[in-house]
This record gives sequence, structure tokens and C-alpha cells, in this order.
Amino acid sequence: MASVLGTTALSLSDEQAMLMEVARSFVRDQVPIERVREHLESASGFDPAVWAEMVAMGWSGVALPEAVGGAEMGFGAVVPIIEALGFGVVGTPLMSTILAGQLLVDAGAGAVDDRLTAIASGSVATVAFLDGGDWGAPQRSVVVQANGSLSGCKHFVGDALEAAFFVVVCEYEGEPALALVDRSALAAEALTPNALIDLTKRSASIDFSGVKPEQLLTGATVAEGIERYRLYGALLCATEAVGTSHRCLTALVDYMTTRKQFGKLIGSYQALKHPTVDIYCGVEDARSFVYHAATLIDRAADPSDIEIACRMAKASATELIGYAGDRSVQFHGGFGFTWDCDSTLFIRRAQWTRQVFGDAGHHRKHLARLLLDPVINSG
Amino acid sequence: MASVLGTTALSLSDEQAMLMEVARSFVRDQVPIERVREHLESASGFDPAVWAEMVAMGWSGVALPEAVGGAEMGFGAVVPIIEALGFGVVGTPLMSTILAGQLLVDAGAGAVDDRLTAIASGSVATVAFLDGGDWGAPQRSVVVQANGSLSGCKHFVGDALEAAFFVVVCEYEGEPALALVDRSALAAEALTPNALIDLTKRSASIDFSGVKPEQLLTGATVAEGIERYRLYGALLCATEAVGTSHRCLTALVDYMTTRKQFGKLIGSYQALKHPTVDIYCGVEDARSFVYHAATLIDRAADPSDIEIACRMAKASATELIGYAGDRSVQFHGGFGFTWDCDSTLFIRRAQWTRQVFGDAGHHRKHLARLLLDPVINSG
Amino acid sequence: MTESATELKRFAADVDAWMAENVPTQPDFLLPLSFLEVGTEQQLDFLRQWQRTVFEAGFLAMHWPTEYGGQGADPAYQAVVDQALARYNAPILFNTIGLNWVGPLLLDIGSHEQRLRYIRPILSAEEIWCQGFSEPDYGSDLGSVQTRAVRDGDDYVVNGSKIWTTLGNFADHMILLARTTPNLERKYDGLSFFLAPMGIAGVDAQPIRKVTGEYGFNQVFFTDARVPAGTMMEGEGDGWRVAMKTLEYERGVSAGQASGHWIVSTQIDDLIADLKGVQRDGEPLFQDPLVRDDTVKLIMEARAMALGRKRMTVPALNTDYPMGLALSSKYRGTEYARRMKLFGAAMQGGHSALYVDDPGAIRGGFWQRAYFSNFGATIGGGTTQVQANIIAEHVLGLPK
Amino acid sequence: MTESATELKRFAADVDAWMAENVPTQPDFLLPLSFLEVGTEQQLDFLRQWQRTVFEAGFLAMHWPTEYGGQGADPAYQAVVDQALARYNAPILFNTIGLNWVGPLLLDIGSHEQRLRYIRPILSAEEIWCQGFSEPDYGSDLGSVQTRAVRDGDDYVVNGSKIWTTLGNFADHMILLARTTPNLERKYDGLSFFLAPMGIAGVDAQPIRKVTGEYGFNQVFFTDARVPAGTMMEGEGDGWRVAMKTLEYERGVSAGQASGHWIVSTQIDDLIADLKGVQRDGEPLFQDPLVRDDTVKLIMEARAMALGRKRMTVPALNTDYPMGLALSSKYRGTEYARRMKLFGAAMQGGHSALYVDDPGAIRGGFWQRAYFSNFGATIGGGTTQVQANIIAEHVLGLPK
Repeated sequence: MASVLGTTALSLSDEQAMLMEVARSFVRDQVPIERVREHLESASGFDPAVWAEMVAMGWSGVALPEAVGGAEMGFGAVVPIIEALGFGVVGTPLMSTILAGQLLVDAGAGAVDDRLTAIASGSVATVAFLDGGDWGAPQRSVVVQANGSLSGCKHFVGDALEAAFFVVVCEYEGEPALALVDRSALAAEALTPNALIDLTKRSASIDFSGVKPEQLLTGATVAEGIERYRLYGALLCATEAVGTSHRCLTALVDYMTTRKQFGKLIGSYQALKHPTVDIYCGVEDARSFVYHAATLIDRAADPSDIEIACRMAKASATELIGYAGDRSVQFHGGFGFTWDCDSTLFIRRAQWTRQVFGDAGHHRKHLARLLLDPVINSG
Repeated sequence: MASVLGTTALSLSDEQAMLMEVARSFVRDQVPIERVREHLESASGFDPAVWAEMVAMGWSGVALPEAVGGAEMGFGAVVPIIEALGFGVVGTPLMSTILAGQLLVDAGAGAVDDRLTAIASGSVATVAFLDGGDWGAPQRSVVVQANGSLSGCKHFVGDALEAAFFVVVCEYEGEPALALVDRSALAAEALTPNALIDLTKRSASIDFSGVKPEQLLTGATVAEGIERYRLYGALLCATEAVGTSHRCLTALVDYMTTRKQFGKLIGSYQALKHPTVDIYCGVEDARSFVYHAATLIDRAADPSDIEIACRMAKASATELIGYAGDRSVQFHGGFGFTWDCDSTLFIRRAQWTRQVFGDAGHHRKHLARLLLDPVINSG
Repeated sequence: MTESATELKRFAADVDAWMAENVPTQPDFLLPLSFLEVGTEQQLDFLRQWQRTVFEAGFLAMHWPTEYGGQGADPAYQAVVDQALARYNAPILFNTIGLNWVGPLLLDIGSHEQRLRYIRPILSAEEIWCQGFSEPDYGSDLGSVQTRAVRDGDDYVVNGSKIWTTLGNFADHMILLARTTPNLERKYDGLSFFLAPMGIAGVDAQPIRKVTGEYGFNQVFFTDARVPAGTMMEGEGDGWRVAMKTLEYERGVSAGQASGHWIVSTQIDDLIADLKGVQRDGEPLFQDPLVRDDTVKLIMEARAMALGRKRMTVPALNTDYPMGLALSSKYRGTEYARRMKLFGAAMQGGHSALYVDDPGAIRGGFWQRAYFSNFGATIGGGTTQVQANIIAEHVLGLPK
Repeated sequence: MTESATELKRFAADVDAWMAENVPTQPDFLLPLSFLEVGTEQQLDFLRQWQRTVFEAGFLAMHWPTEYGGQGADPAYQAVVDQALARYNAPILFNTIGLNWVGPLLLDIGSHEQRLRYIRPILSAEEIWCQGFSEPDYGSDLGSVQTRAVRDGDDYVVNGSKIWTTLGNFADHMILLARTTPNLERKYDGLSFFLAPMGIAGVDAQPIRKVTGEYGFNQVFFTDARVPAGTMMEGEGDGWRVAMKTLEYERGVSAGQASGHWIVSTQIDDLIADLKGVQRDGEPLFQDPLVRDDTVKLIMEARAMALGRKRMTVPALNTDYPMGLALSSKYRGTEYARRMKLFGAAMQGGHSALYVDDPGAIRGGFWQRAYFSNFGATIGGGTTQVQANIIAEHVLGLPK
């Protein structure tokens, strides 16, 4: 009987290591947190120049096939980039775009190359996924009607205002399908932007009723692609959260080694010191899970191993950033409670990260199914 | 709609206050922990002289009707006594005997006065309840057969070796029943003593097969009595655990205010200090729940209020003593790891307390039913 | 039922009727969740009007002497009012520094003249009060106050800066802790306590934006501000003692507050009501066994604290740690509130990502905002970590 | 597959076959869960025989030089053996102080003569070693060692007492940290390190009973015991440095241990297998959603630690906190084990109340005993709380 502890595959290719180096330098040199703050209350939430540079470095196409202008480095190559952006708390449509591209690759089987080419050259894309607030629901309430047009709304569509086109998860003749909708097909009033808690993120509700998709993807690859989208999305959000939590840790350590109270550096009080150690351990754990998943994905490993790894990554990173953000506000004391303290960014990111692609409890429920049921049913 | 926070009834009668004073003095003066330790590895686990004194003070009959020689002070009067014994980590058959007596009062309706009289004058009694290890199961596997004799075993029967008679929870014609079995009706080999983790406690498995009960109680009061037995048992174990946890706290504080490491009293380290504060808060909480339940029981309050209070008491005290016992060993350092440190008694008591009458998760599951279902089903 | 109980019951009915009639509906702007977050003139005007209404109805400071504006009744009457205010979800009574700390302090150790001068305007909200204890470099460490007050004729000339000054930009007076004698061996002996006016030259309040996105705190700068010597409470060097007395009111160790309704009451009941409709993994949220377990834990914690308050009134159950329940109440209550509000914010699925400006947010983003806002309580007035030290040292006798 | 990989695979097969043949069945007495709990002669004889068997089969210290009794192979070979020992649930290799700390220390800084004299008897278990660092009044605080060693001719005369001395009552030698120069300004400079014989006059080991009810620790009293000066490692005053080196082996920061099989391996898999049959509230334990959630948390934690060990071998993923994963491994591992074992002990319903002597106990009370026993690991060798300080200070750079 196999151990529930499973595989410990974990490696980093030279290409990934290089991307990590480049992405870290880019964030450090080009997107200091002050630059991020300038866009917190703008419509897009990011600096177009920063996005342009990221596209120029090929990041939107890093996992796409060479045939469409991508670098074909595997999905695992996305991870060090997203981690670095997380460290910078940088808000851009990269994650939405990469996930939309990957979903098209997984489900589209060559029929969508023009769209992928557009993504590789910097077109913003996004998946319209959620029917409501429940990440655990099937998300099939938007239906392709007999006349070929859609009916229904999607919610919390990431980067919707910036997107050039939408991959809409819907139902066609009782089966899951993907409808491709160009931004130009939507009336302005079809989009209702959200006011999100994470000021670096943007999303909107979209009413697709009456919209005729320009293309419809159906078949077995679509259902599989959507399941993978849930996992890849979880992984990237986990990855981003690892980066942000790590940033949060460094900010906390900086403060604790400079701020004094009652005549001592606050970092010398065990009431602050030991929880900070637990944040550190959490960063290491979640980071291991993320690179573990990245390793398995590119090895085309057993799908259930990939699923386990992605879910562990999200469950772990979600708990981590929730704890780190919360403690960061608390341990910064009065300053932590102010807008000017970067803890504000961390704790707000934590609230966004928790729910997106399902929270820790949701993933552990699935992990119990994957890990325990085979063992306890084995007599 | 009523608040889920419910009633906050909590009072202490002058009689209860007096009993508390007496019981505390008795434990302090007559049963120091060294005296408890002398009996840890004996067959009975307690000093018969101590038991005799407790009987002489009327404790076995404190809640029994005056008609059978009891003090008729209400079940809430038992609480300060058991709490004091818990503080002393004193092992005697008092809890088993009181619970058996109360079950007979609740279910027996006057037909068992001779047994109650015996209890009031110091006869040890106990309830044979568990069919196996599952406190959440119905416990109906011992059956009264057509010939009037019993079939089946009971497990973890408290103080079985000392008991003069047994109240056996069983089934008669498909309904719950109580069989009264005198010790003399059991062959010596019918009892198999347990080796318990709590060295102040004793129990045994008993094979009742072929034994003819001398009396059989049936009817609606039996089913109700058994449900109340589960709750009263939970309450008394919680009460005892409050006492033991309080003792554990005082022992920990004593050590932390005398032991030095790295040149400082260990009680000055926040890593030890703050968890100790949480133990303190836990003692206060669990104690409030226990006296809350004791208050409601004697007011003949709404049965669901009593059930909620008893379950909260057990859930709270179980978590408390588990944490307190564990931290007590750890915070005593090397000495905590030795047999001679009283932490040994606390952590072993914690393991026993956790499971008996159901652990915290078991009770919270029932509390969710009691507290949440009415609200969420109210439209 | 005794006569007084009958009377109290009749009073409760009157209060109920009054509330039904007079509690204003929610305006079209956010109201503060507590007195710590009054950030706009609009909020201030609304709350000032509301407090005056309650005062004029005779429902504020029920147990304070009538000669100073109270009603001379038993404290039980104020409790009835406060419970009704919470039940009717009434706006807070926001002049809290005045109502709950300055008022009790003046009634305790103030002169008859001081009481006459200050108390009624506190109750009517004509004069707003703020507190000047914390300083930028010494949050919880009041013994190290650096703001200097130097005697010059009939005034003290004050220089320095105070921070986390709730209502500081709106206040008419500040209870100010300043150093009148520097470099003493016992640094506590060099402090004095003033009922300082804010409308004088050299006092400048700068609003601070909070993690919630709102305002409410200030940094107050003193630059050669001339505070009249007559505003000093007790004598020079008595400041520490007076400040500690004030903190007892803040920590709720002493009673005497004009009203307990300084924060929007948030109960686990509200959480259940607000989140009943949420779907989780295709089922109602409160069918999820883990959510149920966590909710029960929160309910138990709330009931334990309520029972603890009740138990404080039963002397025989408080012999082991006589001040323990009182001294641990801030520690318990504020941390419980943080976890409960976080739970409310976290269990909304996708809606957890929304904030107060989103029309689709559950209860207007109340739980998210309340969670953030609650850090004011776990940080201000002695952080949770400092509170734990206080309990360890003063209740359990553990070493410093 | 490379040639060496093929060879290693063949070796693994050989080891497997040997284990199947040679791992003894459980005797009718309790075997220790770790080297910390060898309490009886019966256990000692059994374990001594077993270690000798493994050594003679050539499966111990695979990577140590052949001239001292090792096999001169790559460390990967020992890892293969250790994994097989765990897989076959083999009795532990109990002479751990010798195998894992003294051996590597001698190979590192010992003389050729010392290596020849001590290493082979360590491997064959002819000579048992114990460690004399901790003292009754100074558990984790080695700098404060009080045991005195005074030079007198060719000996040092030792007086004082050591505590928590695992195997102390059976040992032939002790690595002893003693104070040769008192009252130095830097107290660390007054310590020296001996390979002290135990069989000399004036050494008395008193067994200490543990929370588990078993033995294994001792307090060792020195009364004018004459330890030969030639057993000193390095020079007088070098003791602190040598002891710190030894602790690096203990903390697993440096490799070089003769075998990692010093503790009965306890995995969450064992927990699931042992508790599969338990009923909870009328259903199988692992159908309970809360139990499932807790179990998944434990599985994740175990996998995270395993991944962390793997990640130590990927330099590009260790640039931020280069020593972090290694320095936190004791902190993580021992606390995880405590919680996991407690969970195993707690989730048995009524059977949780049974202890090792009860024939009805699940797996002979393994989980209850393992939980208690595990405190040796969270207390010994620097408590969890001290470990957290080490990580905070040495990995994160937080102040002392």
C-alpha cells in the first residue's frame, strides 16, 4: 500500500532558476512598493508601463507553445515569475491572462491559435468562471441557447475591464463548454466592476445574456481543461501568496529589528518572535508545496499527484498568508493599523487569496477524498 | 428569534458554597498529593480511609432524596465536591457511585429505594454503560433474553472491582432497560480489569452473559434517565477536570516562579508566560460552564438548556485539561518528563477525561444541532 | 417581583418604546463601528445630534448625579438603556473619552467646579474630548512620555507630539499626559495630567488613515502651546497616578461609564444571520461540518465570557483569582472579536473579496471592515501581548 | 541509469533480502521507542545483540572509513539501510550517542589513536556511550555547567552531577563537559571536554523514572572521580567549542551519523492503519469530516517536511535563508511528532484510556506511550522554546 505521504518530487530547472533571478530583479528594481501604491485606487490597479515590460520579457507566453509565439518552457516556468510578483505585491493581469491561455491550450486543441498568439504578444485575456460566490459549485449557469447566444451572468471575473477577450465557462447541450467572447461584443453596461478588498486586484460581474460567442469549444478536453483550470488557478494564487507572505515576513523582521518598546527591540519579545518563526516555517512549507506542484506538472505525472500537490499548495499558502497578514498588522502595533504600513497590502491580499479558487477547508476536503478514501476503503 | 448565546444563569447557593469550603479543606488537609501517589499502583487506586471519611460526610448521598438517607441538596451540590476532588487528583469511586444513584433516581421511580439507601450509606455502585469504545453509539448490545438472563459484555465499567452492584444499560424487548446486578451474581472471571492511563482511575470489562438481574427497570423514564446519565456524566467529568486543571495551573505557576534558566525565572519568558495565561483563561471558562450547568440542573430548566450547558462544560474542560496537561509537562522541562513531577498525573488524567462521556468534537457536533439547526431552519 | 424590579421593568418598556420611535435609520454614508473611527464632518454632525437626542431624552449617565446632568438612578438603568441601544442597532454614543473616562474621573477625584464646568457639555456632546497619552516612539509604554510641559507664569508651555488621538481633529479638550520634570530617577514621578484645551495656538491635529481606508486617528503636534496651569488634575508629578486611574476606566475594571454603547455591538447571531444564505461547495454554509464546529466554538467562547461577567457577581466563585475575570476581559474580548469578525469575513466565498464600496457585498462589507477595524482594539490601550503580561503578572503572580 | 545507480539498486535489493531474513520479531517485553528509553537489562541485551548483528552484516556506518570499522561507501548506502530498517520496523540501533555524535566527532577532530580505540566498539555495541552535558540546575543552558574537574597529576578530579543521562547506567564512556577553570569572565572559556570512563570509582548513575512509567534517563553523580587527563578532547578550555560541534551532529545540521535508525519511525500511515477500525459516533473514524480534516493537516505537515528535506538539495531554492530548513528541522519535526502522536492517542474513543499493560489496548498502547515519550524530544537537546529562539536569531536575525 502506498504511503499517504506520497511523492516528494521537487526540482528546479536552470531555465526556471534564471527566470526566478530575472523576475526578482525586475520586481526589486522596477516595481518598488511605492510604485504599486500609486495605482491602488486607479481603475486598472497597475501601471501599463510595467505590464508592457513584462510582456516584452515574454512572460505572458512563457508556457505557451512556440508555434503561437510562446517560449514553451512548461507551466512550471510560470511559478518563479508569479512568486516574484507576489513578493512585490504587484497587481497586473498576468495571472488571469496566463490561466486563460493555459485553459485554451488544454481545451482548445489547436483551434484557438490566433487567440494564443494574441496572448503571447500581450493581449489581456481572462476566464469568466464563477456563477456566484461558491468556488465549489459546478459553474454551469451560463447556457448556450438554441439561437447560439448566451444567457446568464458571471461574477468576480478577474481583470475584466482590461481584458480583450473572455473564455466563458458555460453549458452547451447539457455538457460543459467554453465560449470565446470578444470584449467588443459586450455593451459597456454589461460589466459591473467590483470594489475589491485587495486594492491591487480588479474584477467585475458580466452579464453575457444575448451575446453570441465567436467560438465555442466542446468535448472531453473541455471538461478536463476546466478541472485543470481550477488546479492551476489554485497553484498560481498559492504561488503569489508565497511571495507576498515572504515579503510580509521580511517587512515584519525589519520592523522588529528597529522598533523599540519598553527599552528593548520588539523582536526580542518571544510573544512576537515565536509567531514570526511560525510565519517563517509557513513560508518554507508553502514554497515547497508550490515548487513540488510545479515540478509534477511539467513531468506529466499521475494526475492525482498533480491534483494533490496543487491543492496542498493552495491550502498551505492560504493559511499562511492569512496568519502572516493578520500578525503583521498586530505586531506593527499602532503603525500596523495605518494605511501607510505595508501590512495593509498584505492583510488585504490575504482576504482575496483565501477565497479565490477555494479556501483551505475546501481543498482539504478534496485531499481527504484523494488521500484517505483509497486507504480506508482498502479493507 | 432567541440568541444562540442563550441563558447566562449562574449562581451558587449558600449550601453549595459551604460544601465547596468543606471539600476544599478536606482535600487540602486529608488528601495531599503524596497520599494519592501511594495508591497509584494499587488494585483499588484509593485509600479506603479517605473513602470512609467522604461517606461519613454524606457525599455519596448529597443529591439523593432524604427518604433514602440522602441530603436532597440537588445535583448541583455534587459539583463543588467533585471539583475539589479534581483539584486533589483524588481517585475514589464517588463519581461512579453518584452517577449510578442519580440514574436510579431518574429512572427508577421509587422501586429502587433499598439500593439508594445503600449508596447513601457508602455502598459503591456503578453504571455498566459502554458496549465498546464508542461513546457516541447507542450502547444496547447487552440484551435481556427470553429466560430473563443477560447476554453480552460491557466495557470500561468504572470502579467495577469495588462496586457492590451494577446498573447495566441494556435492551429488553427492543427498548432500553436497566438491569440491576449484584456483585455476588458475577463470577470472578467475568471481570477483566483494565490498565488505565490515568493511574487514579479504575475500570474493567464485564461479561454479563448468563447473569440474571435481580431487578429490571423499563419504560419511558429509563430512556430519559440514560440520556440524562450521559449529560450528568459529562458534567461531572468536566467538573473534575476543572479542578485538576486548576491544580495543574497552580503547580505550573509555582515552578515558573522558582525555577531559573539562563539566569532568569522561567516564568518571565513570554513563550511560557502567555500559554499559561491561556490555561488560566481556560480554567475560568470551563469553571463558568460547570457552575452554569449546575445552576440550570437544579432549576429544572428547559432540558435543551441543560443539555447545552453540560455539553459546553465537557467540551470546554476537555480541551482545557488536554492543553494544560501537555503544556505542564513541556514547561517543567526535564523535570516535567519524570514520574516524580505531578505533571505526570495531570497529563494522564487529561487522556482519561478526554474520551469519557465523549470528547470535545462529539459534544460540539451535538451543540451544532442544538444551537444552529433551529436558527438556520427558521427561514 | 420587588417594587424596584417592577419599576425597572416599566422603565425598560419606556426605553423600548422610545427607541422604536427615535433610533434613526442608516444614513447614506458609512457610520463608524466605534468611537475610534469618526473620520468625517458628516459622521461627526450625525453622531453629535444623536448623542444630544439621547441625552435630552434622559437616557445618558442614568447613574450620575443630577446636579451635573445625570439622572441620579441606579446603574441598572443605564444597562437597560445600553442593551436597548444595542438591540435597536442604534448609532454609537461617540464622545467616549468624555463619557467613559473623563466623566468618571472627574466624579471620582475632580473638584465640584471641574464637574460643573466639564460634565454637562460632555453629555450633550457640545464639547468633544480626546486623549493624549501615547507618543510615536512609545505606544504602550506610558512611563516614557516625552512631551514636555514647562511652567511659565500661569501656563505650561507644551512641546511634543501625541499619536493615535481618536477624535483629536474634532476635540475641544484633551486629557494630556506630559512631562513636567525630566530626568528623574523614577521616570513616573515627572509626569503631570492636564485637561488641556485644543483650541489654543500651537496645537495641530493631523488625521491618520487606517487599514480600513477610513480616518479617525490623529497625530497631534504641540509647538509652544500654552496650556493654562489651572487645567492640571491633582498636583505636578501626580500625572502617572491619575493616568493609571483613567486606564482603569478604559479597561473596564472600574464601573461608572456614562454608557457602554460606544461600539456597534457585533454578535455571533449577526454572523449567522448574515451568512445563512451563503453556499459552500454546493450546500448551505452552515451544513458544512467544519463550519458548524468553528461556529460552535465561537458561540461557546461568547457564552463563556457572558458567564464570566455574571460570575463576577458571585463572590464565592471568585476567591482564587479575585481580579482575574476583570483583568482578563480586554484580552479575551478583543481577541475573540478579532477571530469572530475574521470568521465572518472569511466564510463568504467569493464575496469575501468584496469591500464596503461594493453594492453586492454581504451586509455592505460589514465583516471585512469590522475585522480590520478590530485591530484598533487588540493594539490600542495596551496590545494583546501587553495584556497577557498584565494577566500573567497581576493575576497569576508570574515574574516580569 | 548510471553504473553507480544500478549498483545502489542492487545493494538495496540485497539489504531488503537480509532484512526479511534477519529482523527479529517483537519479543514479549516492550522495546524502547527510541534510544532515550532503554530501561532494563533485558532490553539492553536484546538491542546490543541486534546492533552487533547489523554491524557484522556490514550495514552500519557504511560511509565511515574501513580502517575504523566502516564500509568506506557513499552515504547513500547508509540511507538505503536506514530506510529498510524503518520499513521492516526493525528494533533501533541504540548506541546512538556513540554512533551519531561521538563517532562523527572523532572522525572530524579526533586523533588516529582515539579513532582506533573507540570507534569499532561503538559500532559493535561492545562499549556503550552516554552524554554528560546537562545539569540539574541548568537544563538547556550549557554555558553554566558547574561540574568541576581539577587537575591532579595525570588525572582530573571530577565533582558534580549530570542529569538526563540516557544510557548512563549502562554506559562505558561519557562525553563529559566539565569546568576546569572557574570564574572566568567569559564562562564558556572555562570548560573542557572529556571522553570519560564510567567504570571508575566515584561515578554513580541513578535511574530516573519517566512520565511513560519507564526508565532510560539517569542522574550521574561524580564524587572525587579520577578521570585520566589523556581522555580530554582538544585542550583545556576548548570544551565549549567541542560541545557545540557535538550538538551540530545532534541537531542534524552536519551529516555523518552512522545510522539514522535511532527511533521507531512513526508515520501518519501507521496512525491511519491502526485507527481504521475505530468507531466514532456510530461511524468509522475516518468518515468523520473533522477527523478527516485534521488527518489531512497532519499529512500535509509531514509532506511539507519531507519536501523541505528534498529542497535542501536544490541550492536555487535556498538562497533566502540558507540554513533555515536545517536549523528548523528539530523544531518542526519534534512538535509535529508530538501532535501526531497525541492525535493517534486521542482518537481511539474509550480505548484512549488504556495504557501499555492492557491487552485490549490498540497496538499495545503504542500511541499513548509514543505521545508521552515524545516529550523527551521536545524538551531534550534544547526545548522547543529554545529552538524557536535559535531560528528567530540565527535564521531571521531577530535580536536575542
